[in-house]
Amino acid sequence: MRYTPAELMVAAAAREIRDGEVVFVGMRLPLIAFVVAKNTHAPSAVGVFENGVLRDTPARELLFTMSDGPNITGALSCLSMLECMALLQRGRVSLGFLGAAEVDRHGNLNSTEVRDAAGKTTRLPGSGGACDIAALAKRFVALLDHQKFRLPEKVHCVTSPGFGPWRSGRLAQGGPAAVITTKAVLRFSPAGEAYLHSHHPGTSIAEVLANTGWPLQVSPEARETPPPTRQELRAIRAYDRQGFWTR
Amino acid sequence: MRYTPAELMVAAAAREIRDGEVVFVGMRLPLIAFVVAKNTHAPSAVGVFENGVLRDTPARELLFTMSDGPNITGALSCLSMLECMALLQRGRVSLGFLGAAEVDRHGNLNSTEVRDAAGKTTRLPGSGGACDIAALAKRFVALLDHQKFRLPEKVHCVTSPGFGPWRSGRLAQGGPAAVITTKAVLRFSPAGEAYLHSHHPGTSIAEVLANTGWPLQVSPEARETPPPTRQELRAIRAYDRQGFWTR
Amino acid sequence: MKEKLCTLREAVARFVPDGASVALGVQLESMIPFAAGHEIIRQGMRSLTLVGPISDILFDQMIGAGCVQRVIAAWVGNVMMGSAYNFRRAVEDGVPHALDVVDHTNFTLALALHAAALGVPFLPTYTAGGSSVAARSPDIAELQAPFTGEKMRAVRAISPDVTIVQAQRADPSGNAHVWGNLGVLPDAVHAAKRVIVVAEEIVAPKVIASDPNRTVIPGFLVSAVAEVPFGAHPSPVQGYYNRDNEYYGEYHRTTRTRPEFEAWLEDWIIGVKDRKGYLGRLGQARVDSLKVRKHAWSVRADFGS
Amino acid sequence: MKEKLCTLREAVARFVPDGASVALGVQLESMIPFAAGHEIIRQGMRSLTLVGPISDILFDQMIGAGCVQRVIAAWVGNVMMGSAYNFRRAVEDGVPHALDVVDHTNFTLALALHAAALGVPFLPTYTAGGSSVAARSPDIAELQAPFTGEKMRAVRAISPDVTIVQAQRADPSGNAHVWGNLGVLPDAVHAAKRVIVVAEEIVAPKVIASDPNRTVIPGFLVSAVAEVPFGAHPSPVQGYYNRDNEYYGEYHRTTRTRPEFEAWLEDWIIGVKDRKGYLGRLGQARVDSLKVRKHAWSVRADFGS
Repeated sequence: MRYTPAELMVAAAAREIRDGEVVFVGMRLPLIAFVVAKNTHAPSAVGVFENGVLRDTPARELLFTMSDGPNITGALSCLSMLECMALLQRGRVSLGFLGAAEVDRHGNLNSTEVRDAAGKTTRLPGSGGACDIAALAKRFVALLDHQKFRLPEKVHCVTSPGFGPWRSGRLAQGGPAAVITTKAVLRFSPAGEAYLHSHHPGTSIAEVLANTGWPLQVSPEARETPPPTRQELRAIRAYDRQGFWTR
Repeated sequence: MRYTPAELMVAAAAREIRDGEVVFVGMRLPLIAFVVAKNTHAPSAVGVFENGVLRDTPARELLFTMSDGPNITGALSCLSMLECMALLQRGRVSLGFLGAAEVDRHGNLNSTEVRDAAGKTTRLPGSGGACDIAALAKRFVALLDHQKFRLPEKVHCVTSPGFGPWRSGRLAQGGPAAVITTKAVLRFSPAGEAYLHSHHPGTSIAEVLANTGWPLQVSPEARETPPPTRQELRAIRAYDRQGFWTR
Repeated sequence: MKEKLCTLREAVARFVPDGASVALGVQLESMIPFAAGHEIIRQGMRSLTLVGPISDILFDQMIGAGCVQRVIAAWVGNVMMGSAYNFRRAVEDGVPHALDVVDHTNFTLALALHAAALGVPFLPTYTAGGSSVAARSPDIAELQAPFTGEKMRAVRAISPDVTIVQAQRADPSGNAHVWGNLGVLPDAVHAAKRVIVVAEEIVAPKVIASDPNRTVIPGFLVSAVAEVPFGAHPSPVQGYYNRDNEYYGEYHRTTRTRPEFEAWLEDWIIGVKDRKGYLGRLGQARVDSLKVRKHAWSVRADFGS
Repeated sequence: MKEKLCTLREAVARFVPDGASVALGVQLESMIPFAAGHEIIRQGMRSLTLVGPISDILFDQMIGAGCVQRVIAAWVGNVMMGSAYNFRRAVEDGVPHALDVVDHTNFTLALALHAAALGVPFLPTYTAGGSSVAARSPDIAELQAPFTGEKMRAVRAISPDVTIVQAQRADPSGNAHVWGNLGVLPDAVHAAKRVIVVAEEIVAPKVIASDPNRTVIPGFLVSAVAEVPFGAHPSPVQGYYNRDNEYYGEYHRTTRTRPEFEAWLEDWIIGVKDRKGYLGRLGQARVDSLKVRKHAWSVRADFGS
C-alpha cells in the first residue's frame, strides 16, 4: 500500500504509545497517532488534552483543535487545565507528543522564535503546553519536518527542555524518547545525545546526516523505519478522511 | 414578646451582617442568624459554607449540618472546600461566625483542648474551619456561653487567632468584631482588647464582670442589648420550628 | 479500561492494608463512606492513619474499634451533637490505645491534599498565622514568599495511600458522577495513591459519558468500585436519601462509656455481615423514611456537536 | 442580588478601561468571547494587557487593531493554521506599534491565575526547568522548597483587571452554567477583579439553581452579564454550535499583509455595528450550518432532598 510521509510519521508515533498509558495527546499528527494506537495495539490508553478533556475513546470525527465539539461529546471527563497539568506534574503521564520549529542535539525544542542567517528574527506562537510536557512527562516524542536549519546543534531558544543538567530531582525521570522527522527516527543515548535509530524508506542514512546540523551519531543497529501497516493506514484514513493533516 | 437567650444571641448575630456581604456562615446559631438577616435587613447577603456550598437564599428547612440535603437543593453554587477557602484567603469574605470553648481578652479562641484546675485535659473536636475564618475573614464574630472558665485572660491554646502581633501584612485587615455571649456583647478597642459593649436584658454589668476571667473594660457608652424584634423572632421561629438550636 | 467492579469486602481486603493512610469523609458531613469504614472495622485492620477534614462520627467509630494509630484532621466529633467519646477516650486516656493526633485546619488540610494533587511538596498560605495549630504542626512551616518577601506559611503535601469516596453513580470502570457539596473530594482523589469508589448505583458507561463535567472521578485513577446502596447512612447522599439525624443523637447517647460503645459496635458493625445486614437492622421503614421526599432534577445540558 | 444584565456595549464601556489587563480565551480554542473582543476594538480601547493561555486568532485581531500594549500568554497564533500575522508584525516590526510579550507556558499561566484565585502571591512548580521561558520571565523565580529543600520554581500571581468569559447560559444576576472543556476558566474568574459574562442565552434563575455544580461562575463575582447568541463564533460553544473551521482558514489567507488585515478589520469589525451585524454579514445559511447537528443531552441528576 502506498502512503504519505505524514502517514509514516503517524504510524511511527502511534507505536510509541503503550497500552494502558496516559498520554498527553496534542493536535495534528499526534492526535491521529493516538487514534491509531487506540484502534490497534493500545486500546486502553487514555488521552489527556490540556484544555481539560480526558478521553478513552477517539472523537467521532476529525478534530482541528482539541476544543472542537466532537472532542467533548462522550469524553471521559472534562476538568480544568490545571487538573490536567497536575496529572503531568505528579508523574501520572507516561508520554507526551510535541511539535517544534527546531530540535537540537540533546532534544531541546524551540517553538518561541528563530533567527535566520541575516539575524532577522521570526516570532513563533510560543510554548503552549509544550514546555510543561517536555519537562514533566515521563518521556516525550517530538515530530518535525527534517530540514537542516530545523536541526541545529543548539536551538536558539529552549522552549521545551530536552536533556541537560536540569534532568535531576523531579525532572530526572523525563526527557525525549524519540524525534520523528520526515526522514528518520532519532533516539537518545544514556548521555542524552541524539542518534539515528532508523531512516524512512526512500531516504538514506547519508541523506539524514547531510540534513542534520551536527555530526549525528548513527546506531550500529540503524535500520529502515518499518512502513505503516495496512491496519494502521486504515485507521489513519478512516479518521482523517480528507487527508487534512496526513496528505 | 418573650424570647430565649439563644434567640437574643441569634438576633444580635444577625445584626452583624450587612447587606450584600459575603458571609462564612457556620452552623447552629450563626446559620439561623444568616437566615434572619436575609429575611430582614440583608436580603442580598451571600452565605459561604466550607463544604463548598454558596447560597443566596436560605435552605427550605432547618439544617443540622451544612451538608444536609436541603442546603444543596437550590444552592447558588456547589464548589469545593478549596474554592470557598480561597474566597476567604483573597479577602472576599467580609464576616465569619465562630463558636468556641474559650475566648480570651484579645479575642483568641480555643476549640482544641482545655485543662481544668486539676490539670486534667479535655480534648475538643478541633479547629475545623475556625482558624481559617478567624485568620482570614475581614472580621469575625464569636458566640459562646458566658461562664468565667470560658473567658480566661489567656486561652490554653490559640485555635483561632484574635488580635496579636500576627495582625500585620495580609492578616492586618482581620480580627474579632464582637463576642456575643449569653450575657453580653463584647467589642474590641483599637489596641485589640475586649470591652463590654452591651449587657443583655436581665443581666447587669456587674454580673458580666464577675463572670469574666480578666478585668474587663467597660465602654462609657455601654447599654443594654436591644432585644430581638418581633420580625426577627418570627424569622427565627419560622426556621427553627422545633427550637432545636434556639430553645 | 479494566473492570474494577467488586464487592466492598474485596476492595477493602485488597487496597486497605494494615498501616495504610486512608482519606475518608472528604465531602464533610455528607456522603461519608460509613459502609467502607465498617468493613475496615470488621476486617480488623490495624495501625491506620485516618485523613479527613471533618469526619463526623465515622472516625470516632474506627478509633473506638482499635483500627487507628493516627488521625490527621481538622475536626473530630459528632457534628450535630458535639464531642465524640472514643476520640476523647483515646486522646485523654489511651483507650483502647494511644492515638497520635496531627491537628490541621480545614484549609491547611485542603491545601495539603491540593499540594499532593498538584504534585508539589508544599503550598503557601496566609492562614493559621498566630495559631497554635501552625506552631505545633509538623506539617506547617514558615516561609518567605518569593516576589513579595512576605512571611507566610507552607503546608506540607499529604498523599493518602487510599482515598475512599462515596459516589452517587459510577460505571464498571470506576468513572464516577458526584454532585452536591464536593468538600475536598477532587483533591483527595487526585492526591491518593489508590482510590476506592463506593457507589449508590452502578450505571451504564453511557450514563456517565453523557456528562463529562460531572465525572469528577476519572476511572483510570480508581482501583476498585463497589455498589453499596445506602452505603453512606447515616450521612446523606444528595438525590438518594437524607441525613438520619436521629441516628447521630442515638450514637451520642449510647456511646458515652467504653462498655456502651462496645455494645454499640457489636450491634451495628461486628454483629452484621455487611451493609445489607446493617440495613436489615435499621429496618425498611426507617430506610424508606430517609429517602428523598422531593425530587429536584437538574436541567439538562447539551453536549452535542 | 442586583441585576447586572446589560448590552455587551455597556459592559465593555463600563468595565474595560484603557490600560486594563483583560483575560480572554480562558477555555482555549472553544468559547472564545470574540463578540466581546470585537466590541473592545470598536470602542477603540488602547494599551490593554491581554492575558490568556492560547488565544487563537482573537488576540491577533486585537493586536492588529492597535488595542494592545502587552500580551501575557503561552501561545499566540491560529491554532489550525499556524502563525498569526498581526502578532508577528507587532513583535518583528512594531506594526501597528511595539508589543511587549511576556512568555508563559500553559501550566505557568494556569498557576499564575490559580495563585491569584487562591489569594497567594506565588505557587511552586517543577515545570519549565531548563527552559528559556523560565530563565527570561519576570514572573518565574527560583525557589528552595520547604520540607524537601528541592530547587523548584515559583510562579508569580496574575490578577486580571477583568476576565471576560463566554457561557452557555446565565441568569440575570450573572450566575452562569458552563460545560465542556473548562481550560483555566475557574481560576480566571476567581483571580479577576471584575468578571463580564457573555451568555448564549439568559435563562430563568431556577434553571441555573437546578444544577449548582454546573454554576462555575457565581453571580456575586460578576459585574455585568450580556446575552449574545453566537458570541463566540468562529470558535465553538458546546451544545450550541460548532467551530467554523473555514473561517480560520479565510482569516489566515486574507490577513497576510497589513493592508489586507485592515480591509478584513473594516469588513468584519469596524464596519458592523454589533454581533447582529456580524452575523448578518456571515449569512443565515452559514450560521445554520454550524448549529449542533446531533444533540447529546446529559443524564439528569437529582438535587432533591
